[in-house]
Amino acid sequence: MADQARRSGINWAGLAVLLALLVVWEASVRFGLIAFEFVPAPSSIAAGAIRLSREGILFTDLLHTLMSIAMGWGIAMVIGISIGLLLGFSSIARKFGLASVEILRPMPGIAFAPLGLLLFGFSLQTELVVTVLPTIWPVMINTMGGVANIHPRLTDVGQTLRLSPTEIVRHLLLPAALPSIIVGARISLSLALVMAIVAEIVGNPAGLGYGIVREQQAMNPDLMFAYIAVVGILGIVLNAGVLAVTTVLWPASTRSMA
Amino acid sequence: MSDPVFECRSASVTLSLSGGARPIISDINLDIQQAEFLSIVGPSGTGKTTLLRMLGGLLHPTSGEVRVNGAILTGPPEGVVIVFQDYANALLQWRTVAANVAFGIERKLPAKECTDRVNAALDLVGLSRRAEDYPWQLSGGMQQRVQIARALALRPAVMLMDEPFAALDAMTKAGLQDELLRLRDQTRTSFVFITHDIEEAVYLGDRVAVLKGSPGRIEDIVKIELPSLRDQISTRQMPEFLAYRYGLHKAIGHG
Amino acid sequence: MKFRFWALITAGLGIALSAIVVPVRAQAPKLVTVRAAYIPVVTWLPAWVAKEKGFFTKHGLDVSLTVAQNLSLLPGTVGRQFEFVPSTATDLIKAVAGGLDVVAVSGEVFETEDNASTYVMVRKDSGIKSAKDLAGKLIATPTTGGVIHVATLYWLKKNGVDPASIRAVEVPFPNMADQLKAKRVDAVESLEPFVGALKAAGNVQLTAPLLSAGKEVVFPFWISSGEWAKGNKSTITAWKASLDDAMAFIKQNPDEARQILAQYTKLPEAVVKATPFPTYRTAITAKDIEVWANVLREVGQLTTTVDPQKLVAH
Amino acid sequence: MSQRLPKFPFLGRLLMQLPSPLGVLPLIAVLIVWQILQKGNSPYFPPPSAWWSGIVQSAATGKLLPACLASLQTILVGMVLATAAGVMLGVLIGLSRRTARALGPLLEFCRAMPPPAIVPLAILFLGYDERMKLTIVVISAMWPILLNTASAIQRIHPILLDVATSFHLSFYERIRFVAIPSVMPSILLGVRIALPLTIVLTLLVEILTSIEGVGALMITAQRNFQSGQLYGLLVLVGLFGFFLNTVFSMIQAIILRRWPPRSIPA
Repeated sequence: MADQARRSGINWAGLAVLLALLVVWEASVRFGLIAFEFVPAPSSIAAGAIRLSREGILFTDLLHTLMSIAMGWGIAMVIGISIGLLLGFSSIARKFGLASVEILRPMPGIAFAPLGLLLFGFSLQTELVVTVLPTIWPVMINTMGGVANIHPRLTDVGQTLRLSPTEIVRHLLLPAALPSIIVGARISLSLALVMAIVAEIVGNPAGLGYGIVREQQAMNPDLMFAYIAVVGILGIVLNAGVLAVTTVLWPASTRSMA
Repeated sequence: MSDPVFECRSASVTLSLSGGARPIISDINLDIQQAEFLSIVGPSGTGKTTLLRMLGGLLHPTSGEVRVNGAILTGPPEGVVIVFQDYANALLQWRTVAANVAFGIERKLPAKECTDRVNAALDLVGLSRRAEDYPWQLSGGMQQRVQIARALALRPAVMLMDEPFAALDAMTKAGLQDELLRLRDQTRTSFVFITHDIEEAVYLGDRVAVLKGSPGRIEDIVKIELPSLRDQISTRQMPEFLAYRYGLHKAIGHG
Repeated sequence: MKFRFWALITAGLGIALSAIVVPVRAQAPKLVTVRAAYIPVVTWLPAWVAKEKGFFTKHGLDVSLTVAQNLSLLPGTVGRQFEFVPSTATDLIKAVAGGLDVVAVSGEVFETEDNASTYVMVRKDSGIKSAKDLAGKLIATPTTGGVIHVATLYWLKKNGVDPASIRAVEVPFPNMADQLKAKRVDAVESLEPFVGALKAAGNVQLTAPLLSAGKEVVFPFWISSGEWAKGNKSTITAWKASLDDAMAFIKQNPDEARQILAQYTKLPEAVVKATPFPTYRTAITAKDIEVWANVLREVGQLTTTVDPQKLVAH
Repeated sequence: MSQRLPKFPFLGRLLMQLPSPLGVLPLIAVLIVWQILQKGNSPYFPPPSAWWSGIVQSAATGKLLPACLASLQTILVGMVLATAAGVMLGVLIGLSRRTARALGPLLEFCRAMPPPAIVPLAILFLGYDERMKLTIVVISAMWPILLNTASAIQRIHPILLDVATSFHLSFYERIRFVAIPSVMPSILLGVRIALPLTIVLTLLVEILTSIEGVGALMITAQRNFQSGQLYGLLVLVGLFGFFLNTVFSMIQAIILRRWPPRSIPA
């Protein structure tokens, strides 16, 4: 209610918490409580970030990572939702496919980095292999769960209203499963971000992930942490963005989201 | 007359909704005596549920005051329990019927006494045989009886009921209505019973309060002088019953 | 007679043809395209110098250099994405033992007694003075199966310490100083220019582990696919000649070389200035690799036999 | 509506939870085709028979079992801790919009942290031990549990909260007796998503640091170009994850036998 109004504005409370942590960090470095070469103070990280953005390199790296997140997430969405719907709606698919999916699920995506490297070299494709594989699962499971949780009566409703099977799926079942799919999509998105960064650290020398490695190798911890900070801020922005988009497109489905 | 269990003195509730502050009920004055059955009727949107939530201590009056046994009400009062219309959401679906009935007393009473009270309450509502089932395995009427049993197990002085039978079929409803009256006589509990069904209000009530307008106000309180032993068929055919019914319809504006 | 006649004619035509062709080539040299990967550390400076100073072009090569993060993943990309990639003896031997068709084509850096670049370092106050003191300790290494760690294990073994008694964890070079300082590890295997920083922070060197394998041992070098190496000998020769020129240039113009180093590694100026140049050399023989095959076998990381002759392109 | 109970509701639902063993057929088919097509010993796509010999070889060195046990310990303890942390934070955030707003950006920041970037920091402050492994695993694996819990808490029907208030439940009792049980199906759904994530992250930390575990064996196999062993280990992890998932499904079914059938997540 009153929160609803506040929601659209800037989240001052959240910013205050972040700021307080930064102050504590700054103080611990200043007063020598943390004294490591590779843990710089927030002020020097900020200075580093400004330097990087002046050079324009930060922006180029950010763009690359954004693009690979978008592509990786997009591909994972298509695959994950398709398999999820198939497994959710078809008991035959579940019978003959679920166990295979469950075996593939716990395999670490990063183990496929060498395979990606072999097939695609140090390239965007390798990055996508590493990003897409783990990103598929959350949205797939949530889609399957969303479909399984649809009340059986909904199909009856559709039949009474003389809807065709495709209409029942389109107008009744998919909307009913949508909130669950959206939650899965959100989990997948942050996973796509993490995995894209990981891929850039181990496989594809580009983007924010490589920025972290590059500045680490170049012994510029302030710049390295500047990249890490940008990754974190990207996480906040992406989440807020997804929330805003889903609120506009499907107001009913986001009622419950944090 | 003895002191009232419940007193409302010019109580009003204003809620802040998305459209701004809106008065829901206004200037409510009510007394409820021990073992009295007070029905409250009114068209939808007159703040019946808000009134009940205020009596139950879930909402604070914006102005005026509510007293229970003479003390100003600040939260849910001891000895007052609410039975909600929406039984499916009011029950703890993951607890058995018996565990649901025990919910209000299990933390306050020794296990033995608790079990006795649960069994007694289930007996009263006729659900002893379903004690180990889960609510989602029961019909709507049975679930509502579980909620009533849960309220009874507390041995409350006052039961506040919010259209408890609205979603039930006529047969179940009639059975539960008679059970309530029997319970009142057995336990001397006071009832505040909200309904939009005028016949039900007259059949059950010692008095019927009419809530009307926006914000809702008590328009009239009608004393129902029917034989205390009510009967679903004969009582409902008495000329007095029909007269009350007619009068209340008029008062509400169904003319 | 007839045969002789035709032989003469053929020979004559051949000479005439080459007389026409060769000058044409010299006039408009067509550059051979070569793709190579590198890691942004001082080791690969000659390639950058060769690129920046035009030595590759001079020798008829059009080289594209691509940065990579991880040396150990590189052998798999040979022949697909790259013609030349950096590698080490341990990686090469293990790759060949694993069935990959890769060979060493050109040397790069040699670890020598008078110019060592790799050290096992410990805290000054750690009380660790010799190999014996390291028994049962936790050591930070860039790669557990890499040449530096294998050399360290070999050094321990030679000094009577069971390599199995050492626990190793992987830490990137730049993070080693802090890990040592925080006492999370007892010793680190570090490399210039990080050794300089470690020394400045008050740590001491225990040994130069690579030298336990010999007085002058091959460190990183260039590899290519074996199949490709057979058919492109001239390209390999041109590659080595370009690097030789670059290595000579580095020796004569260290300041300018350091500028190129800064450009490619983005290291801070002070570090660039303090970075010593390792011993660069393009000549590499089967003997150089064999040393490491023996070391690997000694520390139990190689059980199959490999023919060192097949590990180097001839 | 009433009396529509199957005769053995619990047993039936328990079996429904388990994926049919026939579901491994597609994988087996792929493996057979792979084995037939891959005649030679490819260094990158070795035939499944080489995977088996790789595993046998690894077991023969005596390193496989301790590595499995080390990883298993991290996975199980990590799972428990991630569930505890996810539920606690989820309840906190779900109950109060104010807390959700105050902690939201910080949590989103942490959620975006790639393990390779935080591993060096975690090591610096915690050292090379189980604590560090667990910290990384818990920090990264708790999100599905946290988000599912928070969102389900916010969806608790207001009537149920009225019941709690009207029955004089204390804050702790509200959480213990009303909030957590009513969101239990969602918590378990979150755990089910987090379970393979815990496995992946445990291996990732081991891959990144070479601390003892199956991940360390994987990176060693990869660096030594023993691709057969690498694939063998991957299959081992897959089977292990499948087993863990099946066990969890059964536990889930046992817990959820009290909840209305439709609230059981897939």
